[in-house]
Amino acid sequence: MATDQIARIRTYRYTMILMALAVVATIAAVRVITGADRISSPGTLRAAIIAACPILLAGIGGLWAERAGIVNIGLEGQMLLGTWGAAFFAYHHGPYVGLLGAAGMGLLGGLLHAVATVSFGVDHIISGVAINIISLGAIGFLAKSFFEDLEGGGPRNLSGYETLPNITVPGVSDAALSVAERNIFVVSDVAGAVAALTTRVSLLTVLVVVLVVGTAWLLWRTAFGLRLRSCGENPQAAETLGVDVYRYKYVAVMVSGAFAGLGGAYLTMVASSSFTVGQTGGRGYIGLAAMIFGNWRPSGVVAGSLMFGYTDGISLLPNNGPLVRSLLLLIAIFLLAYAVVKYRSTERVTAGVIAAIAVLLLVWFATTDAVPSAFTGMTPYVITLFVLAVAGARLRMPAADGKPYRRGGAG
Amino acid sequence: MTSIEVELRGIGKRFPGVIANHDVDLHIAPGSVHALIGENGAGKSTLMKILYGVQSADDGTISVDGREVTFDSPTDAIEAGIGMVFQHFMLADNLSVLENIVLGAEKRHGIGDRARAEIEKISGRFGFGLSPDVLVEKLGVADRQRVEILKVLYRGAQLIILDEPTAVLVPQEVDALFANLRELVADGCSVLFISHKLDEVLQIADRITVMRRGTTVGTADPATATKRELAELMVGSELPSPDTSESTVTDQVVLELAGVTVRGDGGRAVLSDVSLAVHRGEVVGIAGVEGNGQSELVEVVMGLQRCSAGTITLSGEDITDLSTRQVRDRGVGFVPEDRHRHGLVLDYPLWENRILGHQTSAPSVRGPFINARGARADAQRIVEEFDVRTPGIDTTARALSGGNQQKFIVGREMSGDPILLIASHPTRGVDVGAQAAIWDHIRAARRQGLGVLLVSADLDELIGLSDRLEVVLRGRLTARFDPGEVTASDLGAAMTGGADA
Amino acid sequence: MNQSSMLALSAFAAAIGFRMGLFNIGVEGQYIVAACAAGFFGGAGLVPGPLNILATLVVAVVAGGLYASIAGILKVTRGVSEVISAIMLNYIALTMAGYLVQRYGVESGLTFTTTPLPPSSQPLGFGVIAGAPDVWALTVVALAVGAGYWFLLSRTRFGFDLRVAGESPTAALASGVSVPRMVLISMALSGAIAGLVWMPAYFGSVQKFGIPENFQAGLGFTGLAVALLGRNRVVGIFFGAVLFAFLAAQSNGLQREGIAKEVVDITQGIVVLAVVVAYEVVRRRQAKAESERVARELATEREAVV
Amino acid sequence: ADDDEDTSAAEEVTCEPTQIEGDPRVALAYDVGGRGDQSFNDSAYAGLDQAVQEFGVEFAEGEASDNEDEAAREERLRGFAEDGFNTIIGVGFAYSESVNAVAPDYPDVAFAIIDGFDPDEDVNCNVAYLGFAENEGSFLVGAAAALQSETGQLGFVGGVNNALIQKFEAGFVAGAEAADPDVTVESTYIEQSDPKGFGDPAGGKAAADGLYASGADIVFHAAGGSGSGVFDAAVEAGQKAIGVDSDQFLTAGDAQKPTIITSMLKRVDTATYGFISSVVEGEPASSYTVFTLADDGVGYSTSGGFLTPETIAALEDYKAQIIAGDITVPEAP
Ligand SMILES: Nc1ncnc2c1ncn2[C@@H]1O[C@H](COP(=O)(O)OP(=O)(O)OP(=O)(O)O)[C@@H](O)[C@H]1O
Ligand SMILES: Nc1ncnc2c1ncn2[C@@H]1O[C@H](COP(=O)(O)OP(=O)(O)OP(=O)(O)O)[C@@H](O)[C@H]1O
Ligand SMILES: [Mg+2]
Ligand SMILES: [Mg+2]
Repeated sequence: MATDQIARIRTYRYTMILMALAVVATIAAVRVITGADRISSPGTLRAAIIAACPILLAGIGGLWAERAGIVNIGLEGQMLLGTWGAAFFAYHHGPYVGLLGAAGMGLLGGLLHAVATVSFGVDHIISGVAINIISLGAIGFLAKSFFEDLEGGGPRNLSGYETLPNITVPGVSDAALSVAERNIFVVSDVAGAVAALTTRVSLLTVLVVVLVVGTAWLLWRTAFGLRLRSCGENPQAAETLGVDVYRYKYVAVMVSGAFAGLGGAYLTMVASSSFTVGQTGGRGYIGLAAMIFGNWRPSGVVAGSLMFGYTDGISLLPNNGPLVRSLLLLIAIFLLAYAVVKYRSTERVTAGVIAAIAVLLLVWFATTDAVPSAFTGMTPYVITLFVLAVAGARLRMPAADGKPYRRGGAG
Repeated sequence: MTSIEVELRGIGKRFPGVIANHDVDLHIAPGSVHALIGENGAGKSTLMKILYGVQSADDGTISVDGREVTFDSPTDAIEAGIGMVFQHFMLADNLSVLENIVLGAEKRHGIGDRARAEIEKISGRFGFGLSPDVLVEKLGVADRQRVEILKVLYRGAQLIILDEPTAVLVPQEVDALFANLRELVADGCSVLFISHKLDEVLQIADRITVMRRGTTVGTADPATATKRELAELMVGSELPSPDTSESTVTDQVVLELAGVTVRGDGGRAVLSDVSLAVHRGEVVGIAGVEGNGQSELVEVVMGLQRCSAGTITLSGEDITDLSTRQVRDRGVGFVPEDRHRHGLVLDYPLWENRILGHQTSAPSVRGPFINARGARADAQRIVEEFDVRTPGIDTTARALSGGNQQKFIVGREMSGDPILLIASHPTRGVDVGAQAAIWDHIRAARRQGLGVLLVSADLDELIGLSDRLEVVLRGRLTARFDPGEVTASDLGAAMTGGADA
Repeated sequence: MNQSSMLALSAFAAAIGFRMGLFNIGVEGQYIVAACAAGFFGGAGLVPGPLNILATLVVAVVAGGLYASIAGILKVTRGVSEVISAIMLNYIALTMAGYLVQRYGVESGLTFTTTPLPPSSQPLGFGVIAGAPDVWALTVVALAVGAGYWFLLSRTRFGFDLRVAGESPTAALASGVSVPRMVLISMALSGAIAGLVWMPAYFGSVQKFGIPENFQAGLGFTGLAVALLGRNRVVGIFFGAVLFAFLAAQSNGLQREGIAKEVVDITQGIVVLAVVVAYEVVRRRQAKAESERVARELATEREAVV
Repeated sequence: ADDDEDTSAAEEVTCEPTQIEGDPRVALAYDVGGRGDQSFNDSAYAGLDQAVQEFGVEFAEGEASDNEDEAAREERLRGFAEDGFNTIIGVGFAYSESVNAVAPDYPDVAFAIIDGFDPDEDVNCNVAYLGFAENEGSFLVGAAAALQSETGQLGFVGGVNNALIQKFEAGFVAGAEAADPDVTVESTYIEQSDPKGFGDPAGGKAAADGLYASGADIVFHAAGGSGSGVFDAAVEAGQKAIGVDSDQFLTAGDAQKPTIITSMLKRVDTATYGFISSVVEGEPASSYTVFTLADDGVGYSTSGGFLTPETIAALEDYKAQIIAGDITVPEAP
């Protein structure tokens, strides 16, 4: 049985690798066919990574909370607190303290959420919504109180603080860049990704990777993680086994807030170098969406954030009409492939619907040269919706997620 | 393994308004099976939770091996060598067997391969046959229970508390469980065992303690005690029995299933080619080990599932493709298997719960509007006729005990003169008094011509109440018995496929 | 007053969702779409005079309902969480509306808007307190919706089905409620009400739609908070809407007093949180008191029997 | 284009100058962001400040909230009027409707709206509409960019894709092409219609990153608060950028300063100051005033010394041509 399991995991891994290869090849093919070189250029991918990271941080934050059974829609607010924390502490004490400050502010937001939901049993959504309102007011107030008289500051903004250093891996970066420029089928696409990952990468981006991997390890490979997850699956059971559920929930929600706060720091220290009230622009919500999209798994959250970051990055590129047009082709191809899979598993109707959509996209692709800018701006949202609609039915959230829990109710 | 001796003395526990335990004395000898019996609400679970540190006692002392101890949390109890399997399983479905077991005891063998080896070792020793990496959601009840016991053993417990472990098991599984328990005792463990089922208690226990209204009222020796004596100790009166007196079966078919097949996720048939008829005035009992298709059978009749083949007719009308509401509209009452999830809206008052499932029929509604007055009056009627113990119809369903909730549901489903009642485990977890009341009502309605499709895990109930028994095994009806002639063990054998019938 | 009516409408839209167990965070997008549709339709003046008002309201309701249905359909057929789909739809709505107005609207100063309402279909308002700004005529819509909401939920079968489906989907299923259908209907209903959110302002003073100047965004999110504050009850919602509108209206006054206007936001959030915490504490007390009462009465009953 | 028609319509009615009572007391109603936004509102404040220094007028301020409604703006204006402020300036287009609603009730208060317009047919004699020829200023910085570009590629980042910002884009492109017909300009907008495009530095940076990556070496932004992200991108790419509204070289951080070769000036301060002084002189301005290159209402900055003397000479030449009417700068791309 155990070997069986391992064998299955192994085939699963192979399938995943094969699929990944197929995806890369398709992208390369679309690039060559449509001539939209920027589809996998290092610049585009780099923009995608930068756009993805704050969302990823929020998403992983959401993951922490929800794995412990607390829905944290206050991510947006905690992220806002993080933007202020990063700016304030970075201004006065340098970028590293700024990071801590952002995490600390987010953590405070998380603490508030934990007090409300865990100790007082308030509905998670209500508490989250309230935290978002409070946070926006609070950072507006804090900015007005603390930034107005600073040099480079104003009542709603601050700049002129030191940010985090960038890292370029010598050699690899240049090599990858030059290969990427040569437009070789598949090779250049991969090189583009390598270049994006080795050129002018912020220290915080590296930290994000560490944090994501660390989260996956901590939550799935350690006793601590097991206990934390058990609080999201069946807190009563955890309680009967001596787990202090309140404590784990508190820790989880506070860490969640801290992650969101770091997401805010990413916005004020990497994605830009200034603070503005309300600059998160809903990225906390998007992070939540990425987490649900990612089926409450770190790898899924990464995928969701990257997809979002990629489309968002593209929507900001100049002259992106043709680029988005080539995405139409790409999606149509994936849809057709998916339709075939569905057809094979006897879901004829679904397959038909998907195929029909794919054909429509192909027609659109064939009849235009460029997608109008109003639509390119919507790309991230439309594509997320689309992907969810096509593949979103298999999601499973932690069993006790969002449910109230009271100590002593076991048995 | 050395066993521990546990002694509870003068335990008292008050909840606001209720005295759940008072002056409870209990002595558990090392290396024995000790049974604790008592009717619903007698205070058994509360006592066990105190012993396991989930709740703390207001009075009294606990001593282990002669030393007085206080348990502030389960952790303390676990350390003292006590483990507990709760009445409602405490498992996380989405975690693996291994994860469920090592949770909270990660220090013992980590959460990796060492733990896996240890689990396999214990599982092997007691013949549990559990594989550590399977998700718990994939397991049946019996296996889940083994996981629960494994959890306790993994922590090195020497006293294992089992709160109503047999309620959800079929006889063969009960036997297997008892075999496991005996091995455990042979290994030096003690077992504290709670049950409502007296024959089981007599069969397994070395010592019996009876609780009534929050206190221990006596002990008995299973070698000499009889069921009758125990019952009298428990309730102060005789046990009712579900015997059906005279047959009221007619030849008018109410419900007929012809070649019904239901496919579950992934296309596997969970019900194949089932044909069955229920007549007016007839109770047809469905016996089967849980997960063999009886839930699907109920759901497909109620329109909660669709069949991929076959037809269902109700009094001659084809209802195969009708919705649940349409089926109910045609006079079908439904006592669902899980009253909390399907039978009631726990936070609604009783009178609003009266409307549930009857949103289309008088007296709870008038046209498209709710008739609050009608619903209230009828809820009051149910409370009186079915002896639902509640201060009033504005009390939320949640505040009622399980037995009273169930009586209310049965009363509701029998109102409006249904022609067919689909009853799934109508008396599960209900105390003997309420059980008898529910049986009486079903019998009375049957005399009036009600057809009943009864699914139950309680074989005595099935045999006593049914006019005909069908055995469902792996989605097929495999045997048919006359309840007047069949014994529980025959039935059990048929249910597990152990006999050719 | 005028603000309260819009907040209340938005809150009712959210509350319908909440009562059904749906978190319609998409009220925001739905009322944008509806406002845009209404702006184009009302401005075109296809229907003469005051009838145009009615027709425009219908258009808004239908537009909001249809837009909300997208999330409903995705949830029912594809299992997509309404929360994410609505978040996405909010962004899409804003972008789409902006695009449409710029493409098909008329220029107005530096921005584009829809054609202003013809004078014949401008129900202005009525002065309640002398000197204070007029109360918009369509604030009555909020009252009507409030009454309808109450009646629907507590007096009709449909409302009962909806509440049960929200409270316990499993019990609803067993009682014969088609939960997916309920999801679709309540989502559409929620969107339909959302469609009305901006109508009081549209007919009351703005008379054209254009983003961002000739529109008020954010009502959807605030309405959510109001619904939560009002515990989804009619009276609570009206109270919450008035409170929030009052707080927002204090912003100018506070500034003149030298108090930062952000304090208003903070206060709003804290009020919500404090009220729900208080409510939760009271609820627990009551639940405890109730089971105590049940136990006590049963105990005396039992004693009487024994 | 509409502005002109409105202006002519307004001119048909002859207005008496508003007679205010007593000394001028000035109230500034800011748009969202308020004083300290390092842009529009700040610039208005600078004009006010100058007037305060010079004339010693008394003043008050008030600021808009996010997503506030029309009534809140009106209430703000009324509040000032009731408190005895007789010179009220709405900073930003958003005040057009509210001033139009409030002004008739206070005939002896002089109103002004920066970027404003009169939304209806009734002429408001006590309101001044202070507009700017952003396209003309943008033309000059476009020309400057084209003259100093090494790659021959320029970029434009707009905050929100609306008519106002397109005016900047149109002028910029026209100027660049006038100076060097071979130059290419790529444009991108952070948001299509969501106003958050003006407060999203991360978006600004990503957008500018894309432009620099595709070969642009000078990027002009009209993206409000998001512009700081554009400068960040310039710093990282080692390229140049052009600021907007005020001389952003003066307010930017030390790291960003070297990238800002010039800024397109929209002299909200001049307009504000001018309006206040017209009140002080007893003849409050009314009707439409468009501040153009001719009256230094728009322009370009030279701080930092990045513009070469040749460039400056060329710009002055263009400026003269525009003022003379020899060049007409388009308003829409
Ligand atoms: N947490 C609690 N709060 C208030 N009262 C409680 C609580 N738990 C139990 N009770 C009360 O204590 C009494 C004893 O309950 P307990 O669960 O111990 O009974 P039991 O003997 O296990 O019954 P059953 O056979 O139904 O499991 C109940 O009648 C109930 O009224
Ligand atoms: N956590 C609790 N808080 C308050 N009262 C409780 C609690 N748990 C149980 N009770 C009370 O205990 C009584 C019996 O509950 P319990 O669930 O033990 O009933 P039951 O007959 O054992 O039903 P079931 O078989 O479904 O467990 C009820 O009256 C209920 O009010
Ligand atoms: Mg019980
Ligand atoms: Mg019990």
